[in-house]
Amino acid sequence: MRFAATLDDRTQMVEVTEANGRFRVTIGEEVSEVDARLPAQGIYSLLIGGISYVADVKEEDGWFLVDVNGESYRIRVEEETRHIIRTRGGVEAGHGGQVLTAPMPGKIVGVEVTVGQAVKPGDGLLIMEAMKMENEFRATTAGTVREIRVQVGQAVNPGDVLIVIE
Amino acid sequence: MRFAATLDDRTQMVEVTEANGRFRVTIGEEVSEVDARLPAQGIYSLLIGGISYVADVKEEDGWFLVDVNGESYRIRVEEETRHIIRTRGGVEAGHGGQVLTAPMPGKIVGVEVTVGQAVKPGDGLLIMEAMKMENEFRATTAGTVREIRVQVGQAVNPGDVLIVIE
Amino acid sequence: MKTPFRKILIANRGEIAVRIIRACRELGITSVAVFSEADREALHVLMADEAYLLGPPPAAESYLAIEKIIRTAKASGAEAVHPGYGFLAENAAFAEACIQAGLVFIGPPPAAMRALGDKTAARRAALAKNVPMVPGTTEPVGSEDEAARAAREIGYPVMLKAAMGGGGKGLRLVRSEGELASALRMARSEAGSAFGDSSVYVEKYLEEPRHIEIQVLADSQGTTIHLGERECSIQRRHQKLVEECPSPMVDDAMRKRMGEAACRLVAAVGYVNAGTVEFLVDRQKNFFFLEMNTRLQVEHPVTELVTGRDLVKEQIRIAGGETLGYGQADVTWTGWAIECRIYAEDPYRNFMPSPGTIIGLRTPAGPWVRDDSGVYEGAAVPIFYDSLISKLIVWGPDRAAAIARMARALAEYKVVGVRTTIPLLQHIMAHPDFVAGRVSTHFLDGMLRAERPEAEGRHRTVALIAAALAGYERAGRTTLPLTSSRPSAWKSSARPGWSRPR
Amino acid sequence: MKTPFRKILIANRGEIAVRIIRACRELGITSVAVFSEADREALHVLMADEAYLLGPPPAAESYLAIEKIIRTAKASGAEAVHPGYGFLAENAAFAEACIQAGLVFIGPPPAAMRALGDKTAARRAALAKNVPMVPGTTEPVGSEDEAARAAREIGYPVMLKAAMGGGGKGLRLVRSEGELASALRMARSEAGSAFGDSSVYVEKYLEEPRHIEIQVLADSQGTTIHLGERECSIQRRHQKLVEECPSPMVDDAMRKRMGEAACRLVAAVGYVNAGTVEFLVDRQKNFFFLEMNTRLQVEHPVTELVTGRDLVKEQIRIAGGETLGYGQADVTWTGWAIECRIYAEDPYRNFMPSPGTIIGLRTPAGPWVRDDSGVYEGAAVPIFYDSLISKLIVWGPDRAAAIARMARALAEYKVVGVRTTIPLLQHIMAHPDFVAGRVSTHFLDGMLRAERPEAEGRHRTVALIAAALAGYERAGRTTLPLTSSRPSAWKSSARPGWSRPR
Repeated sequence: MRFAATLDDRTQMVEVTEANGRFRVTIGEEVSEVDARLPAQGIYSLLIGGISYVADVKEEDGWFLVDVNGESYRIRVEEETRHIIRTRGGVEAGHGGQVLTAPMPGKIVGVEVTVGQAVKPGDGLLIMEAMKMENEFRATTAGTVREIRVQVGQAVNPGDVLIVIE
Repeated sequence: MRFAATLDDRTQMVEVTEANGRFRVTIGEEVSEVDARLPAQGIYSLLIGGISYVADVKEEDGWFLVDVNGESYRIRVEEETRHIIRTRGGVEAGHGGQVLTAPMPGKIVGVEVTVGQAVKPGDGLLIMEAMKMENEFRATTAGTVREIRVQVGQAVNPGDVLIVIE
Repeated sequence: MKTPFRKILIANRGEIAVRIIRACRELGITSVAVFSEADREALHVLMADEAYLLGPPPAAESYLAIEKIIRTAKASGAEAVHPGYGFLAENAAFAEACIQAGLVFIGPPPAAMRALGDKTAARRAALAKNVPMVPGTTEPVGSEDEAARAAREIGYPVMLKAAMGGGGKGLRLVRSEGELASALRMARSEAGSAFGDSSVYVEKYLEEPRHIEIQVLADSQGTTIHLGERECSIQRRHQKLVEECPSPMVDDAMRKRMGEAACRLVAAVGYVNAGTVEFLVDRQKNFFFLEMNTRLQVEHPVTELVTGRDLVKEQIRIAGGETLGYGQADVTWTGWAIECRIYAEDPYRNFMPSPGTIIGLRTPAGPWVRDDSGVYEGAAVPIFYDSLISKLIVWGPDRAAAIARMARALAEYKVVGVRTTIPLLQHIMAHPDFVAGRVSTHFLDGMLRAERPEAEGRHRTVALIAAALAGYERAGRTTLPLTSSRPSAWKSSARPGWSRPR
Repeated sequence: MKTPFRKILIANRGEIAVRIIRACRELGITSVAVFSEADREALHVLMADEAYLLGPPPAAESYLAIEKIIRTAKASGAEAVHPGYGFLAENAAFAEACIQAGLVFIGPPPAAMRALGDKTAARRAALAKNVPMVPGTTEPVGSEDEAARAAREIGYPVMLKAAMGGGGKGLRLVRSEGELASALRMARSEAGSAFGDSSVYVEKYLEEPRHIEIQVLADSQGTTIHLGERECSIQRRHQKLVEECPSPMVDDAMRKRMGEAACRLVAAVGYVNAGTVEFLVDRQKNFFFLEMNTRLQVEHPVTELVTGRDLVKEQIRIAGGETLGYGQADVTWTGWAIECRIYAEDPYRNFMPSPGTIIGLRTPAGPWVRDDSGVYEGAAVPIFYDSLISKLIVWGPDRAAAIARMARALAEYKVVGVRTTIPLLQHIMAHPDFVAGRVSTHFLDGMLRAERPEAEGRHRTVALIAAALAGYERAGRTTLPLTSSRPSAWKSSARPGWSRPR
């Protein structure tokens, strides 16, 4: 079975075949023979050439979050045909702006910009209180503030759009 | 909802009703108001009159094994109607004999009786090796050995009938 | 050990409530937990002997609701109240309310709390007892102008500090006058919401200092001793992340001088129970009084492992009127202990809190590893409270052995479902400056600046393999033998109607 | 600490393999696990740096397969082999095979193993060094007649003991001549299958003795010291269940005498590495040499916690040729440690093994609690090996504090899916004779006879309530709010195709 695996903006073809209770995983030119088990949910025990790895795999928003020996990777795995169909339809929307969304539930305690204001990377945009700490969010790109969708005192949920910069 | 709960050969009617996210559990004359949660599978957190109990509940062969503060109970819970229908059909087969079954996988390393032999409680019947230890099984009642279904060297699985005494 | 109380209410949550429940259990004391609606299934509720609801999730309506807590304590028949740290632990009004209700407050007398807990009052007391101090205002500043005047006089950089504060909240570093106004506003706002008092004072900011603190114990018969120092220089946002006992900088003579200064200060105000005197230490080993924490410290376990003294049990004994039963000469320090704080935060996204449900948890164990946790697999990390989920503490015969053990234990620690500080803590244990004991309160900022936040990529191929296998499974290739011959652990016990509805 | 080896193969499984892997990791040594087909998902395989299959589940084809293990060690590039305890740990032929293959055997020299590991040879050595001994045969007995003659001469009751034995296997108590024949057959059969040698000898059986043992350490430069005693009298089927350090019976003078006797014995045969000299002690504090265990002991952690010495690291250092670096005068004992062995056995059904899958596991933690476990939630306890799943060890400043802490920790320990010794251990910690330190090797039998095996019934009503609620859930009343507002921990991560097929 062939997959497209995306890690750090790079997509590679990965093939998984199975024989005698083991797996052969081919990534580009690299072929690994893998003795894989799932001793508990989301925990993969992999023996690869005698080396014992334990990988924690969690799915989040269609990506696999993989932890191996304290390193974390975010990998998207799609069946190859699906990946080809999806990407033929055009690359994902990539533009210069910033859409600031709430990463967790919280309360807006300060807005540091106004609509129409020009910002540069590092400029403070907004202060949100969550878990008893105030967290300042800053601009990651240069641009102009197009929308401010929240006001001071408002409670927000994860994913809520707070500010749009173009 | 009414249940028949059997514990230590005694069956009691137990009623569970639910209101405002809490439970009222009536056992005989005793009424308990219970704030119950299930923080993890098989683990019940019960607040009863302010006392905090954690009960581990596991189902095995139709019985609940309940652990509370280091005490273990084996309880059968049936819907009341089902219990009535079942028990009306006659009490469970209770006779004087002993059917010795294997409690775990193992290997028979010795048989100490022969068919037709009279035994009394405490007499050795059979030796089984399991987990590198030899375990001797003894008669729990007086009677006559009717069947010996295993022989030395044989591997047995849990539940296999080994010896029948009548 | 005899039992000074039959029943104690613990006015706290999380790992410290669990810590106190364990001490109670070992002393044969019935423990009473309190909880907010967000914490019905929290570990401290499951572990306590009794548990009572306080109110809605916000702390002001639950863990800070003095009247509700006292009412619950009285109704439960508790004889004493342990406040833990944070919440009401340094609130003298709460201590007084306990005493007025006939409850023993397990902490210092309210007068001593006021004299040392209020940071400006503490500075006056330190001045009086010749404890060296960092220059600053001894009174809270009123207007923005007053703050600006004070800062100019002291000289930038300065720190703004909540007078009633602790735990890194209500603190702001100000490097120039331009930053003062907004920093003052934020410090006041944080102080107000965290401590119910928005008073702020100004202090000189030392460059690259170490943060070293002295643990003191005083009984009600007038014996005051210290249990040595803790090195707490590894901080993020002025909140401690790694602590050790002893400090790599402190020798016997310095320990003696610092300990004596700390004892002098607390004895002067009639202090009783456990407390911590915090110092900043410059490169020349000069120490300056920073503040006093009139309560149990988060990092108390490192002192416990090196001295063999159970600080929570000592607190309870002292509150019950017992004498310490030993003196300064009986206190010894053996080996080295290190604590790492496991927060539900993303260390590579500016320590953004990461609340959620812990869906997978494997805790480290084995020789000389102690896990003081407030969570379990399946537990929620609510958004309403501090994000500390556990403290990992190790002991070793020397510092190198303790560091190696901590690295080993951190590698065993797995938390799935929320982001934690574990990866950062692993990097700290491997950092040459930390290993060499070259630390200051700026260590962490410097390390984070120098470091690439991404994974190093050593296990890139393995991660891709695991992800590909997960994809293969997800695709429904159920013939795959990613399973042993035994039945799936969780699945075999999951029956319809048994598991929770989605 | 420098690293004596780069890579070590651990020829064992379960908790002790995990213990050694942890020591390797802290020393910066690569650990190589080996496993049988039954153990592919065992904890030691998951935790080691490398892992290699040996063969089918039976120990003879895997953990006792000398050639396979040595071949694996060489192929992996390991420089040394740690045998743990049990399996090949006291097999001199294995030690020799390691040495011949150019591998360092982490244990004593084969000659010293032979001189002390064979119980009859050890008795001769003890005799020569004036170490007091229990009367018995110094050679294995041949025929049944020979055994009967020896037993008559010594006087009943007698013990039959496997010459190569350890761990309680191949042991049988014989109270009269009528019991001798069947006991001899069973002892031989067990000895043969456990140690590959069915030799058995006969020894006088002391009534109500204590089992007290001395830990020795000897380096290759000729330094031999002892780390004091362990009290191991709480036994079932002659297998230890609870151990402590120090012993409530032993004072400084007695410790010195026993320690010196032990050192005398091991020094006489050129012993190097860690070892344990076991004694029986009568009520008058007379001690008799029982046997020598030429390996790491299961209960080594109690000595570690009281002396602060890491015995596994010491073993590795000594095997690497390092000197101990300290002498007898540097060994100190601080406080009290207790170990409880958690076996997958039903203590109320004659310690019947209880293999299976651990579907639920909560391990104790917090202050001075150490869990040395070989399992995890979801792990299998196979039928092929010893049923020890974990060792729980606590430290306290004195015996009373340690007992209270152990009781607290045991109450926190939950194992679902297999029966364990935990309930029995809880009863032991609460037993007045144990609390008073009045123990002998007969303690447990007496306690079990006096005790009702059923639950005490204190929580009968609560158990009925929990069962009724479980029945209510099972009946599909899915409107019930047995769930918090947050999503189910396990369910939320379980997707179709993600979980294992049933």
